[in-house]
Amino acid sequence: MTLIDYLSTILLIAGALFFLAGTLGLLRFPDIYTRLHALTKADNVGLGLIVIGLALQSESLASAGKLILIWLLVMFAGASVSNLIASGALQRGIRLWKR
Amino acid sequence: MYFYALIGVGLFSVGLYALINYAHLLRKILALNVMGSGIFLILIALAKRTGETQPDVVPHAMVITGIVVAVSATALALTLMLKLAAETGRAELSEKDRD
Amino acid sequence: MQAIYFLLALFLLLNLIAGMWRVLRGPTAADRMLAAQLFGTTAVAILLIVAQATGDPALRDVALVFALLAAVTAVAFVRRAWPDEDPRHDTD
Amino acid sequence: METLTLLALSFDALLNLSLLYLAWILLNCEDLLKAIVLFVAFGLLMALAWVRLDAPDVALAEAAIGAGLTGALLLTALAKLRVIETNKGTTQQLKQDSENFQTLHYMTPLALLLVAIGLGYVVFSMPPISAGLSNDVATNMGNSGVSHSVTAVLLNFRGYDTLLEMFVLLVSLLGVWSFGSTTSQHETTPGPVLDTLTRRLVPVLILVAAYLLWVGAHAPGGAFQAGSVLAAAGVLLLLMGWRPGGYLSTLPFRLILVAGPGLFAITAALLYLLKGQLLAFPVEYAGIIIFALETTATLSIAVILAALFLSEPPHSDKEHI
Repeated sequence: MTLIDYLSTILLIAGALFFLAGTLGLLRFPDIYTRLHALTKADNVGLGLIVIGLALQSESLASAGKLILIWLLVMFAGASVSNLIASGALQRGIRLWKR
Repeated sequence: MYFYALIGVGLFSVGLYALINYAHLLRKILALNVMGSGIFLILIALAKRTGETQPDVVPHAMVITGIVVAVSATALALTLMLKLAAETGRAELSEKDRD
Repeated sequence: MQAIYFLLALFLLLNLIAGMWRVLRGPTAADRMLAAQLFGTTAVAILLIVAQATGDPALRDVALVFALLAAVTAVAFVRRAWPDEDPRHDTD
Repeated sequence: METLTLLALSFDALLNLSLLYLAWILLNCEDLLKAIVLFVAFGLLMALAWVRLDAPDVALAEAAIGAGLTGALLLTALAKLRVIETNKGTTQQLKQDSENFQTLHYMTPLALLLVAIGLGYVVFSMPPISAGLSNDVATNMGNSGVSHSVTAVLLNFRGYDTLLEMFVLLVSLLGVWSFGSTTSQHETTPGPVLDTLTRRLVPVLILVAAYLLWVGAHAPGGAFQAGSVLAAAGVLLLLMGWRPGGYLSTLPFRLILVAGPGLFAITAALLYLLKGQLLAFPVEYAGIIIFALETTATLSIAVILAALFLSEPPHSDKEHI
């Protein structure tokens, strides 16, 4: 394994750990508003790390660019959709979780 | 590869069961779609019996055609369901309507 | 590297299946849709990793289409099918 | 190598079992909305299964249609159904009726088990190694005009499948239109976030559709995938509240609608007259013919699918009969 291989392995594993955090958040958080964080924050960071890890390995600049483009699209769509879900949930009177 | 084909058979049977068992038409439409997916899975899994070489692409082309036909049939079926519901108030086929 | 790719793909698939519990459990319709959305992101990650592992760049196109179409389903949910929730079951 | 096989095998096992479990749950759960969301997740896992079975073309079609358009179609239909039920006051009655249908004849599971065993037996009795038509495809690839085998099969070797399919799409749209319009839903203003999302996403969808159409000549992609992605752009606009209105009945729209099947049928007829065979493309022109057919097919598929989603017949303001 080369230095690049080690670097991308570390990035990929870190990304997978963020996905794990996202899943745990989805399962354990108490209400819809907190669970939205799992979608928008943890998973998008996880995907970003995986994308960077794979981009280091990719054969050409164009395919690395495509990977980054996919990540940006997922982030943009995820952020918009979670905003829509959160405002929809507020409108429908879903209460915020209080300790 | 027989594993996937076997799951295809399982999906077909589960879909057929739901198709017979439930009166609600939306559920029947979902069941038909699941049955279709089962058949596609059998076709594509059996297309991989070419040994070490590329799988047989003719079933692949047939399944792509099938997926598009399935979505148009679903759209037509949903419209029929809505029309029936608008007439009778219920999206179900029940014994009472048989007169 | 191959083993690492496959291990990561398997790990992400496990994540995705664990997330299924939230779709089944709810409690609100929005929770289910949110979890399905999360499946989309995880599936994109799995596809990208498998694309690298098998050397099939076409799978990146599949991931791209996934990323785009998941948003369309979510918009359809928010604009059309989201029912008025019963406020009694809003926390877990 | 050992670990790799083991990892791949556990991936397959996990994927397969969750597919079957998901199908069972989605077909048997009480809440229809939950069933539809589960169906969307099911489509997602199906796309992963296609990838594992070396069928990236099918995975693309499934990602665009199974996980995207079908979900939007089902969710919209459910919303319309709820409106109808509320107007008719039949929500309560429906619940009671469904309970009556829960009682199942004891023979049904038994008969289904027999069906499953029979199908499983047939699958297992197939010869374990069979080239199918893959050798024929490989030897004729040079004459097909494209370098991607699935596109060659769809547009050249079995072009009549695609020809008939275009007509199936058109007929199903005519079927939907012949029922007249269903309940029109109250549409709220989209708000700034949804507005921005649509404005950014629709151009990207159009671009990706064009890319998929172009790439289809030498890699997974092609008319169906491109058409479905383009249709998704239309669906997004329709979800925003855009209504084509009278435009649906104008001549350009109707021409786009029939361009795909029409051009296909004309090509078939011409080739039959000239060469005595349906859709037997002359080798030197095969590439350009396929490109023309695919482009018009993409446009027609996109418009037909989006119109199926709208499911309202065109009405021109001039006609008052």
